[in-house]
Amino acid sequence: MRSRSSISPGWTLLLVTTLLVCIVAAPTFGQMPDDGVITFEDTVQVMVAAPTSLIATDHKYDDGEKIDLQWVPSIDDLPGIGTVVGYRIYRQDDGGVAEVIANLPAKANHYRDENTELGHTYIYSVAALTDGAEFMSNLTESISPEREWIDFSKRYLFLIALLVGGAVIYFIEIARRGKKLFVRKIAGLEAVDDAVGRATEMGRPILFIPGIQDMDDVQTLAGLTILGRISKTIADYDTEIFMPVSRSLVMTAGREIIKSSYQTAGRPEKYSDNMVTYITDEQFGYVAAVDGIMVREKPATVFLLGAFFAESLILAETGNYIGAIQIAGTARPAQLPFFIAACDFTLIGEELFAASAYLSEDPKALGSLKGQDVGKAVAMVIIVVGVLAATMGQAWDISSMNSLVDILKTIFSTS
Amino acid sequence: MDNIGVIISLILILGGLVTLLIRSLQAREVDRRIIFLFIFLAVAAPILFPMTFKEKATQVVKSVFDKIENLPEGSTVLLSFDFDPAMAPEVQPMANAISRHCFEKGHKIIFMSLWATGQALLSHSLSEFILPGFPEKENLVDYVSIGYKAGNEGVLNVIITDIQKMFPTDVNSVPLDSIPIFDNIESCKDLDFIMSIGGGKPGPKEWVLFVGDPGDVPVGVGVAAVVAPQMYPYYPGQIVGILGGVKGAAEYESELIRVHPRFAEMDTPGLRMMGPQTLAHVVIMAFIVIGNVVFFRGRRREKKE
Amino acid sequence: MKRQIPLFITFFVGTLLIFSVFIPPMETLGENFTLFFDIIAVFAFFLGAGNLVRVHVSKLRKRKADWGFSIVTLIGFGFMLFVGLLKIGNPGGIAADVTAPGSWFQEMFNYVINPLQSTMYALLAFFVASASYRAFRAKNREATILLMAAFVILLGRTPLGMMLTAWIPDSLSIFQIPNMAVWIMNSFNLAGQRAILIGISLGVVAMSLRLILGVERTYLGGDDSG
Amino acid sequence: MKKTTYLLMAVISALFVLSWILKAGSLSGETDNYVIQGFLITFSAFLTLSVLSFLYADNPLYKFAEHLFVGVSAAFWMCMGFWTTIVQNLIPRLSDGLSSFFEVPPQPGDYNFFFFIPVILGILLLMRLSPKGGWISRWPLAFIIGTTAGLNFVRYLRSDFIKQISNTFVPLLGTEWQGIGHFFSNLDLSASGQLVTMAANWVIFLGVFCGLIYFYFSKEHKGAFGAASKVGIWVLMLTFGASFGYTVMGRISLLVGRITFLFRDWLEIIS
Repeated sequence: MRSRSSISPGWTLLLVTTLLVCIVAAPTFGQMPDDGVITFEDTVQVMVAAPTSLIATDHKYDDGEKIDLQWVPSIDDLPGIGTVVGYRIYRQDDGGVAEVIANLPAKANHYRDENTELGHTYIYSVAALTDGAEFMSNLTESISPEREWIDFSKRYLFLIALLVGGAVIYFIEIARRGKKLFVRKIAGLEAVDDAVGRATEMGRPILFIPGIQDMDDVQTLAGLTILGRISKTIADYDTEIFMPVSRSLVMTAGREIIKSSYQTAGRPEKYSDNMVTYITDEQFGYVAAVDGIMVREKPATVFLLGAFFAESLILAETGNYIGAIQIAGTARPAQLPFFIAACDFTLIGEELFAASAYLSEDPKALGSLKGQDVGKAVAMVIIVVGVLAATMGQAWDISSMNSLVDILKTIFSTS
Repeated sequence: MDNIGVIISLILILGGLVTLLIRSLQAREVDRRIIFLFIFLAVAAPILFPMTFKEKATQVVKSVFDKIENLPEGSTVLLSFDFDPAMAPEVQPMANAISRHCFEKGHKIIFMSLWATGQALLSHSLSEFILPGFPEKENLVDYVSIGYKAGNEGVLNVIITDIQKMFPTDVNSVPLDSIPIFDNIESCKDLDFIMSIGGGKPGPKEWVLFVGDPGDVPVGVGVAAVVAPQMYPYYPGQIVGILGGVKGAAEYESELIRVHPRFAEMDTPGLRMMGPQTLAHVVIMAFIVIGNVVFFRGRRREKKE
Repeated sequence: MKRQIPLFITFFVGTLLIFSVFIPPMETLGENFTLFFDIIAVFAFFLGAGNLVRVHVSKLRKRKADWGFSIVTLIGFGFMLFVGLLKIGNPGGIAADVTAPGSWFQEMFNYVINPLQSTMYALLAFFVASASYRAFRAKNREATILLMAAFVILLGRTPLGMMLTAWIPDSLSIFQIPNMAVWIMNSFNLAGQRAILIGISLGVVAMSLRLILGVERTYLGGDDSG
Repeated sequence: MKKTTYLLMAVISALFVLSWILKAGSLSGETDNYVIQGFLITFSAFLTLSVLSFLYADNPLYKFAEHLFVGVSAAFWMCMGFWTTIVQNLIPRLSDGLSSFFEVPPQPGDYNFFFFIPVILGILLLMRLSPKGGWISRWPLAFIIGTTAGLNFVRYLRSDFIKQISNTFVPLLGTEWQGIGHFFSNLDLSASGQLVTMAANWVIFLGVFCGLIYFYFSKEHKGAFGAASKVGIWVLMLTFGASFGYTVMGRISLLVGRITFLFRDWLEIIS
């Protein structure tokens, strides 16, 4: 990280401007409500006061499909009395007739109309309902929903994405320029080549299971990229590989990957589509078939890399029973214990994603691992600061510490 | 006849385990099919010949029990059935046990549900499980079902100040005004105890956050086992106690039988379902022990050679 | 060229979706693309089904081992497809839900798929036992920790745990096994899960960027394949 | 060898038919189509036992169940994909004629033509089937991978990174700290006591911290760093052991369900 000279000025500029934009453009909230006027009264039954101070505001950071309403409930809407049974919202669309758009329970004081259209103007009113009568509030001023192009409420998410993503890209760039980066060894991955070699020696096949999810799960993609590395070795050694899958798209991708490995190894004639077979999309139907394959074909090595659910242990135990070397990896925390218990090597969570980068020995991919570590360092620093602040705020009631915790929680909030 | 079955299967299982343990002293591995056989026996035998094990209530369960036990007679308790048929096998037993306990102590019960599917379950369990044991209990005097209202947490937000506003009538359209139970009950704050049974959202957690905390009403919860660990942070500050899964129900039932012996004759699904669970857990733990014995004896033998 | 276009597509789509999160008019893009994915996946079914049928027909033709069972697969597949696509026996006709109660499709699910599915699932009860027997051995420090945690939790889930430690007074009640089990679930288990989740999220971020930037491109196959 | 196989098959068929007859007989009072119901329940039981037989060894019964399962379930999901995705989500957006054929309400919209994109990509994917068009099927793959990468980037960052970090801001003195004096005068080791809840917070803080160090790639795990990473792996092992133990109960329940089905619905020996 000494070679600071190699940060491209373009990146720095981009980062700084975005930061500035986000902070400067942070919006201000809060408007004074107008005084409401009671426009309509009814004397048929019980008299109640109408809701007042109705205001309509454009909902911030939307595509122009929402308007927020706020009002002060009728002063007769008290707990236990029950004369006000609810509220009714009326809307005039482009000067048309007022239509009911919602009925709300008593005590309600706000509503979000999520059915507005850009370019239309609306006028709202709200009525307090009693048993048989309505008491209308003031009308709002006419309002048109607005479209915002950037969602500033997500500015912290954007900054964090920029920080973590930027670190990954930065280190990929550093590595591309030829700087050597250190990455420690990962235990399970050392075993991959041995496991392939073992199958070759024994003259038995390798079974590759990419999980049971489709291509829309990153874990499947991680499994497949590892397959890309393994299949090169397999093509070199000319070992038999079999890959049953539970999704048609994964079958397509798997074939593409293995085929190209055989081409790179210079023996495309050895490749066959039969290496990758679709079984069924059904979780346990797939498991039943794979279990059958295991006990009948007796593979020497089994790879379980991808997204696994309850079937993890069924597969791993059967693999163990037939005496195969098993290398597993998943990012589903609930299934990791079973892989740890039944497999020879397990890639835990993040290691699954790091594995393909590690196996490729491509400096750019290795650089991205370095970027991930920046994310971890950030996480650790923030956690330490947050915990210390929370502790001090709690123990000695230091208000600055409590507000620091609040700030951190705002930044690291998901909404 | 039943007892003979229980004894034979217990002898078979425990005797088998001891034999395996002795064999393991010679570092002999156990075939996995033998393990499978034991698991099968451990689960099947208690289903065929129901066997119950003595449960002793843990503090979290006992707190709920003691709360209901120590309320003065005639107190009003609200039970919310916040679950659906899929969750029912796990939480139905506790709903039954708690309702019976309240009746036994002479408390009045208000039944309700935050789940649309809960209302059907509610009337089913009332007629099938709860009322048959208490023929003397009278609708609207000793208990009332106000059913389900849509609105999730919104419902809770309203009933914490006014129950009638959300539930003008009970399930049979009787106005709440005319129901004796509600004479002194206006809002959730007037209740003596609330028990929410469920596992999803809305459910026990919402009861704690929207009613228990702001209204300062004691709330107890019964949840599915997977959810239980998430509820512990609220205990004992914000909730009276937790019943977690089948085990929680079993503990409650055993406490019920211990204090009120007449419950021994009623069905105890929680205790019954714990039979296969307990035996299977014991078998698995026994095999962990056997595995370690095999391992250490084997290692010692290697050293000697 | 053959290689550049797919790389560009990935880059374009990936970047677009990342930025769409921050741009309200593009908010629904992610949802729509998920739907697009589902639609493409249905087209892919043709490839999968074709493959399934081809494999079993060729097994049958060549009289490979177990060819007789391939007939079972083919008949099951054909029959289910027939009753599902034509909604045979569906009380509501073509407009009704394909899984409406009473339809043949639903009956097949109830009496064929469901028992098979839940029995396969139930095999876990056996495998949990055999895995515990083999894996929970005090081979080294890590394995010992694994073993002890599992044992305490197992004990805490049975009446045995309470019976063994009921004599411990309330002031030391954390040492009662059921309490200890709960405490472990809420402390160590929580911490471990969290560390794993944070790691995973960073792994996914880096992996996504590698794919979008084309650093990872094995899925594209070789340059010269036709 | 052959002879015993045939004999076994005959015995199993005989038992099957016997169970069918008995089952149909016991159902005859309750339902009109008791012959079919009797068959269906017997068949479910037969499939259940066939799968369980795999625990002993691979055998023809299991092979039968397995092959039937694969065929039926593959078609099941294909039909579901067709009816729920194509008929309910695609057709209403693209064709009024087809919508009325399938009796689904059309969903008109200004941007519906975008839904031709997946259709085109889907067709490109099928180009694999022609020997020369294989390369073009990489386009839909590239599209899918771009979608997955783009969607998951923000999704994971938000729910796993950001949320897990802010959840970890725990006060190390516990949430009910009332000063040192109060702490020492109420010192005990009860499960709900202050010391125990405090300890849990320490474990969460240090556990997450050391766990992250274990995953750190760009530093050799030596010295103090190595020690922390060692603690990290211990925390992970405790996590794995605990969740393993905790899951057992759910797994046993599944088996209870199956065995209850056999004993109650099929054999009727328990009520």
